[in-house]
Amino acid sequence: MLAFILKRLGQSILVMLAVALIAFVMFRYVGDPVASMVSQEASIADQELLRERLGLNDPFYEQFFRFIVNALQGNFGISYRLQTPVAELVMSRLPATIELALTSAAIALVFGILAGVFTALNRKNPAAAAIMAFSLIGVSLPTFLIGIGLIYIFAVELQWLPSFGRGQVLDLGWWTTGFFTETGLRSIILPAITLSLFQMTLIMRLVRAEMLEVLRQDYIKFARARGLSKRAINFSHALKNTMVPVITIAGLQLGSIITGALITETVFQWPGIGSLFLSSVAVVDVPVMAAYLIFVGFVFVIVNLIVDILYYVVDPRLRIGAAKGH
Amino acid sequence: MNDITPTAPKSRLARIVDSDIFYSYRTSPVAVVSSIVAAVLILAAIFAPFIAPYDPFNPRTLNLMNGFTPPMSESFSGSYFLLGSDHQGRDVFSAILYGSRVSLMVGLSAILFAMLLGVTLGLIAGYRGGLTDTIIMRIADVQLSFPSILIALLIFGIARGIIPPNQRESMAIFVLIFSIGLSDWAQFARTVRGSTMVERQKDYVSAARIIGVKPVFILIRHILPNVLGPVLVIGTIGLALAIIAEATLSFLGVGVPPTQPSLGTLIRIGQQFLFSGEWWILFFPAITLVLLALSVNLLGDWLRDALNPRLR
Amino acid sequence: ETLRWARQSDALTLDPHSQNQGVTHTFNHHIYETLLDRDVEGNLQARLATDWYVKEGDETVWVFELREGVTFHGGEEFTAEDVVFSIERAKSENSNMRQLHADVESVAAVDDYTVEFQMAGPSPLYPNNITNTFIMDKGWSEENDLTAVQDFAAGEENFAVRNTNGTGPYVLAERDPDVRSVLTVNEDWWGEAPAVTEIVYTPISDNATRVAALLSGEVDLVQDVPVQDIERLAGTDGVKVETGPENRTIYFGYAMDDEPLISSNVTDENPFANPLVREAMSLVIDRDAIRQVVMRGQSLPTCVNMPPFVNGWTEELDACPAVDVERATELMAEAGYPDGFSVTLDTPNDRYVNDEAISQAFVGMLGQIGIDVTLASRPVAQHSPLILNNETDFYLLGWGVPTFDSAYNFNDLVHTKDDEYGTYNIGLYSNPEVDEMIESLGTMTDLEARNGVIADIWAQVQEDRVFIPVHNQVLAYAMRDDMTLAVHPENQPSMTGVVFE
Amino acid sequence: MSQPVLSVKDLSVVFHLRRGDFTAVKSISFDIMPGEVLGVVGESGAGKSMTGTAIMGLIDPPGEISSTSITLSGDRIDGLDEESLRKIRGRRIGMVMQDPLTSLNPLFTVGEQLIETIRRHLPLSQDEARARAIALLADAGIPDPQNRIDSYPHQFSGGMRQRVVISLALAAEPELVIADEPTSALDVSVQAQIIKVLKRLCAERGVAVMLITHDMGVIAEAADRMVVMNKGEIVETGSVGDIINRPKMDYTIKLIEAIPSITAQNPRYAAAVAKGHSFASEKTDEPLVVVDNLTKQFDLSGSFLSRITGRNRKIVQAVNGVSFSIQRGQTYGLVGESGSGKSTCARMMVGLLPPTSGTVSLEGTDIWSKGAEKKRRSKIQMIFQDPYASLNPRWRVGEIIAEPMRALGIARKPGEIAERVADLLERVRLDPVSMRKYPHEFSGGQRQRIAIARALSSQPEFIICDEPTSALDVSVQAQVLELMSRLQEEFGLTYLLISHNLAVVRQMADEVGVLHNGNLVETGPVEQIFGAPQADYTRMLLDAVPDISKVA
Ligand SMILES: Nc1ncnc2c1ncn2[C@@H]1O[C@H](COP(=O)(O)OP(=O)(O)OP(=O)(O)O)[C@@H](O)[C@H]1O
Ligand SMILES: Nc1ncnc2c1ncn2[C@@H]1O[C@H](COP(=O)(O)OP(=O)(O)OP(=O)(O)O)[C@@H](O)[C@H]1O
Ligand SMILES: [Mg+2]
Ligand SMILES: [Mg+2]
Repeated sequence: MLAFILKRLGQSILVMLAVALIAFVMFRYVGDPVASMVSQEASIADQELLRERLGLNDPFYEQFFRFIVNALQGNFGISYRLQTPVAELVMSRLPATIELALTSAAIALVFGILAGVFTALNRKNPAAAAIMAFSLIGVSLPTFLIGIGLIYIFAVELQWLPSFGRGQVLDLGWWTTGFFTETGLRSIILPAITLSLFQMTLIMRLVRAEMLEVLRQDYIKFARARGLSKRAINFSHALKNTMVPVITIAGLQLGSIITGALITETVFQWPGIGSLFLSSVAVVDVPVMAAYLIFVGFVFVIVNLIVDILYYVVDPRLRIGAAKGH
Repeated sequence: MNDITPTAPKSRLARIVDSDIFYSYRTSPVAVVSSIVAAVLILAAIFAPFIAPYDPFNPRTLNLMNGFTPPMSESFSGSYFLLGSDHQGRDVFSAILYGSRVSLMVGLSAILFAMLLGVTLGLIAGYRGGLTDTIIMRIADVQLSFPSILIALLIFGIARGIIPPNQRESMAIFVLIFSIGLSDWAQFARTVRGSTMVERQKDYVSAARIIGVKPVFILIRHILPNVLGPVLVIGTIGLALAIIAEATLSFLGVGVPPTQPSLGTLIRIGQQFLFSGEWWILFFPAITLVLLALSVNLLGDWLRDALNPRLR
Repeated sequence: ETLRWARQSDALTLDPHSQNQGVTHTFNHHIYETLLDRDVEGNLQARLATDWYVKEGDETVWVFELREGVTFHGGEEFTAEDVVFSIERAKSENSNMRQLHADVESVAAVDDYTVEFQMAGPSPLYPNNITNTFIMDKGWSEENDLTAVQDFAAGEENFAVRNTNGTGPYVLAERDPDVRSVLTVNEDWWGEAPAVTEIVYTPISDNATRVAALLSGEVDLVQDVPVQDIERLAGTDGVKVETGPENRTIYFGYAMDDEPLISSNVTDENPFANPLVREAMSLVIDRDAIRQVVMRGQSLPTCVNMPPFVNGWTEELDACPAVDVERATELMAEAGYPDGFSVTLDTPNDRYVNDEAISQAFVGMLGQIGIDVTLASRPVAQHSPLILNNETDFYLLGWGVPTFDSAYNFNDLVHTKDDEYGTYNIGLYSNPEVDEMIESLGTMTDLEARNGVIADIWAQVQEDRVFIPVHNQVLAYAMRDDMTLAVHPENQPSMTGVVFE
Repeated sequence: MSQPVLSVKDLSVVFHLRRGDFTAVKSISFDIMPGEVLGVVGESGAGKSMTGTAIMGLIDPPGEISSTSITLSGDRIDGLDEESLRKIRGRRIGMVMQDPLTSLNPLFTVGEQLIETIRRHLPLSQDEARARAIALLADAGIPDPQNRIDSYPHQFSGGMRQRVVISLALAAEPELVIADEPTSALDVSVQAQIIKVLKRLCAERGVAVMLITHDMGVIAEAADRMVVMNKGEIVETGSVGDIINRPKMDYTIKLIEAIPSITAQNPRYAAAVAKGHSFASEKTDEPLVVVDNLTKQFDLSGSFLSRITGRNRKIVQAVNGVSFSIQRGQTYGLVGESGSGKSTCARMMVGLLPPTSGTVSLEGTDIWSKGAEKKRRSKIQMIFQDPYASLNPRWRVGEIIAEPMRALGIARKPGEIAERVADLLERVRLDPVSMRKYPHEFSGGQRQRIAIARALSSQPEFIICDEPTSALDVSVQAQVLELMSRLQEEFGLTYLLISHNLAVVRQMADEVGVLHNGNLVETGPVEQIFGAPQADYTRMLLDAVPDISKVA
């Protein structure tokens, strides 16, 4: 087990290096940072000077090497746009994103699993069919439209919930949280729903499909033959067996919740790293973009690792490695 | 297993009509309705030039003063717009027909491309295992770290370097397909890899190996047909997502030109007029997209259940 | 009273000399002050300077008399040495404001409340350049190691990026970049006590969300209102919209040199180099239709690439010929392109009001004379490098004129492109005579003669059809209907000007 | 006599399928008395499992149960609602489902599943339930139950899992136990032990048992009375002795005849002896296949690292220095309990699994040497343990059979291929029309024949048959064995026959090898092994085989 984790960690480092490398190649195509940093009257000579100072004229590998060396020391440079240290900037935005992502993931998991179980157990029920169809709206409309639709209904027309921002947050020094204030809790509702819709649909469909498969397994029939209660059968025996594929996808989705938060955060002016990233793309703020990508790469790597470990926890068959006859 | 031994061979058509899948199709109203809806939308897109009253992609025929005509009314210059017109004086109905064409072409091609790539890599990873598997799956990790937007920007930037300038705009659509496809392959690869690892243990694979069938043919002819089920299902959800992704990318300047809007681009444009009262510019394209996604996905659901012999 | 103010983006930095960018200046104007600034008509007015004039007997020296009894938020007294320090800082290497002060050779304090600016030569219009150069306290700056403007490349953060000490009407109380900033009124400010005593400033980048926030009553004032929403907002109870002209012109430009175009099917010559083609294009653009449909009436069509605020503007230049597609078609035939040609138009899609839609409308109009345009629409971050590297044949751009003088347009847009001049001369227009006239403008002191030269240059520019101007943008501020805030031509509204009912 | 524990009157199970109704069980009636074991036999698909499932009320749609009455110790249990049924299931009727490998939830420990069931039905505390669970496991013959109770199902061998399933069925002391093929996955020795447990329950606590199986030996050993089913109907019922010794109905007679007996001598040997020849001394030719010192180790060490450093290595010695040879045209039988290395040997001999050491030579060439692939592929074929899994479900039968011809270039023209396929199908007694169908449209026996046809398609000389009849019931098994013998005569084929059914091996093989834990404990002519076994292990194996001839 430990060897496995070590091996995966080694691979993870390679993954992150690859992410950084591709990110660096990519920055050449996102635009020219200098063009958005100088004012309209800066002369060509001035622009050239700035480019030189930022090291943008150095060979690509030198810039990359410098970035890696600095990043290893936790130094991601200074944001071109906001002129503050990137590490600090990212850290101050992280709580917002993480709280949003976790809330969305929780909504997606809880409702996705419940709805999935419900629709699987009542396959012919019209309510289940309605849930299945309705959930698809979540994947067939662009996020920005869903977000704006929710804002229009709940903020403008009904005036129940705030339309933007994070409300009042509690500053704990190293973390800011909106979970303990009323406005904070109200503010997270709409963005969390918007963000979770897609994952919820996916998880629901997955759980339903897996449940249908599992419910027809012999061990479920045998559990019934042993006279176990319906709840024990559906939620303990059947659901646990659907978990392996659900964990894979849910894990991947938790990662994509963070990348998916780009649009949601922008629509709701949620002060997380997603909206920070998008504003940085608009002005080619390379240090912030690089830090963001590294961070997301890191999240994926960690999530994948956790998923692999969870397999072991959930499915005892995997615990002894590959020992299997035919 | 119910032992039914039909005496005479039936014709191909008769066999299809008689098959369990077709039976399950006939008896499922959802499948019938959604396949009709999907067929209508797809046919309308294919035959757009014959159905559409106007050619919204030809800027010469547009009259700006016709802009913002409400549905079912006559415009400034006397044209009749069934679903109204947009901010450029384009007929929304025609724009939807033509736009669906672009969207379906991009969406389908991108998904097919993603499938092709993902399934191939998934098969190889699952069959070979070991180092090959590790490498392919870690590449998938890397890919997943990048929002598709950035992948598209990267590819577009590289393409810009390769493609001669006067062909850039016409190549844009292929770059788009390539970008969306490239950001979607990982999930196919993961799914296929899992199933392949199960299938390759089975004796029918051993039977083929004994007589020396080459691994390529084992993968393509034996394993592939057996792992394709879930792929089709992911593909159907992916179609709607690809169409939406195309809209986002077009906005970032790496997609189709705004003079030839896709369904997604129409939605993005229409969204600007959400508060100002010109609801039809957003509403009709959005409804079209929802219908398309809904019908394709419900078909996918049905197919998943129908392909599973235990659920029949 | 508290004012909740939302706009599209946040100030980039609070360091007054680090960025020359409108949004940043607008925010900083509430904390720091300049020697002079502009009123809502665009006229210069006194701020920290009470009087300014060219020194008698020396055309190369500007004298500024300073306001007395002004103190910084930290309690330090405002004196001439703060001005000297600030101008020198603005001129320093890492400052983004230095271009505006390029002609200043040195600044000297004559006494506590008088400063003299030694210019390189006669600079009659120099005061126009200082309306966004803020004055910092010398002592405070030195204490906090702020003598130099932040150097990005060095990778260190500068104290002034997040801390302030100005003389302005408001004091910074809270700052979370991109999220929320709070300003409270400066009780000791020299001016009249403003009605707004607290400002809560929130950037909201999404257009729809920003409008929704006003409709739901979560903010009081919204800047950067999308034109299509103006009507709806104006018709909503409790909300009103103020509109006014902005000091910015939207125009199309094209490559005018002799090199063949990059994106055209005509590969042996440049169709845009042919004056007949340019004339045809200018005849076919229907500015009124664009105003009415694309801009919802919120623009001022123009035929010269300068807003009415700018010195050199005349009604004649502004007036447009009638649209004449027939004549244009003839011209195209005459020019040798009876079947037209193809070209790509590069347009930004997130920079100016409805930029993409304007370009798209023009594509349709050009189609009528056979010019087959492919529209390439991009975010400005990609559009800018493209056009600055002259990798475009045909483009859309907007140009603001902070100095309110034509010379600003000529220097960057008309003069032949070299290291100093013509940075945004993307079409590579080049006319040595015009260049000479432009260069002479900088040092002319006889304003009348100077205006004559300006008129001559414009005449040549218009004759050569260097640009196809579309319109001047109109700004709109939407707000609660129990308050009033006039639109500022440079989009630099001051909350001290807010009046409540 | 007292009241019957179970009384079934006119039970029918009907499946409403799209092509009309299919009656799986046709109004059958029977009783089981306390302490009685009722054996239910019949060929595959006769409706045996359906009967058991229907009594439990576990038939899922589109299946439907109808009956005049089902009573359990006098209480009607048909037509009860799901909740009332839950109180009876497990508590009053225990059930052992047919497939022990899939009946246990893989994610819960054996103990969790036992305790859950016990506490659901009996008012015991967690600790008491655990104590009872351990006792149950011990009863079922699981060694070291204190420790094994916390294992997961996959950590148990198939036989152990079957015993757990039995413990689960007995957990709440039911009055009636329905045991569906309770010993199918077990080696003969364990099978004997299970039968003992069941019989003891009947005797001590008066439990009634319905024992479903297609192994007549088990019935003979365990049951008091038996019911013979065919096509959903009861054909014959009576005491075990009566039916086995004096079957009345045609179907029953056929069924009994098809049972190979472990005590019956090899027919060819018997014939040879009758003619006065000596059967075992034909070893004159050069053998076709020679297996020499064949060894296979599986390295189960998890990581690359521990493989290199050699620490924590877990090596399984699946096959250990096995040597034997097979004469051309003869059949070599390989027997041994589950997991003894039979299939591993087979896979090494056919070229699927490289041996760790040792050689397999065919006509003197080592099949694992370079350049021998071609020969190996065209001369050796294999019939797999599970015929269904060895046929690609997405391929038509015609394509499946034609593949070896195409791959080995035996025939290329479509017409020729079709002809050959048709010919092969006829040889295995299938209608050539069936080449158009998919594997799932065939019965188990038919699938096995398709697999044989495919093996013959490449015109091999040597065919390895890994448990060719384990999935089949006795009557079909008889057909398949008959077919194999006929083909051997016709083509002069050489077989390696792997089976744990010793009766089958005795009937088919010329020589026999006995594997135990990867070692070949004994090898020799068939009658020598069966008649005078030398190794203790062989003797134990033979003793444990239940046999109908033991029925009085
Ligand atoms: N879900 C189902 N749908 C339709 N027919 C079924 C279904 N389940 C079983 N059958 C049919 O019912 C019949 C009886 O099946 P059953 O399982 O009782 O056979 P069995 O006697 O137990 O056979 P075996 O010895 O192979 O276990 C078979 O013909 C089978 O094909
Ligand atoms: N690929 C493998 N990896 C690890 N161990 C294996 C592998 N294949 C077989 N084994 C082990 O080798 C041993 C022999 O297995 P084999 O399949 O040859 O048994 P068998 O005699 O065919 O049993 P059965 O009658 O159950 O088919 C078993 O302990 C099995 O667990
Ligand atoms: Mg059965
Ligand atoms: Mg085996």
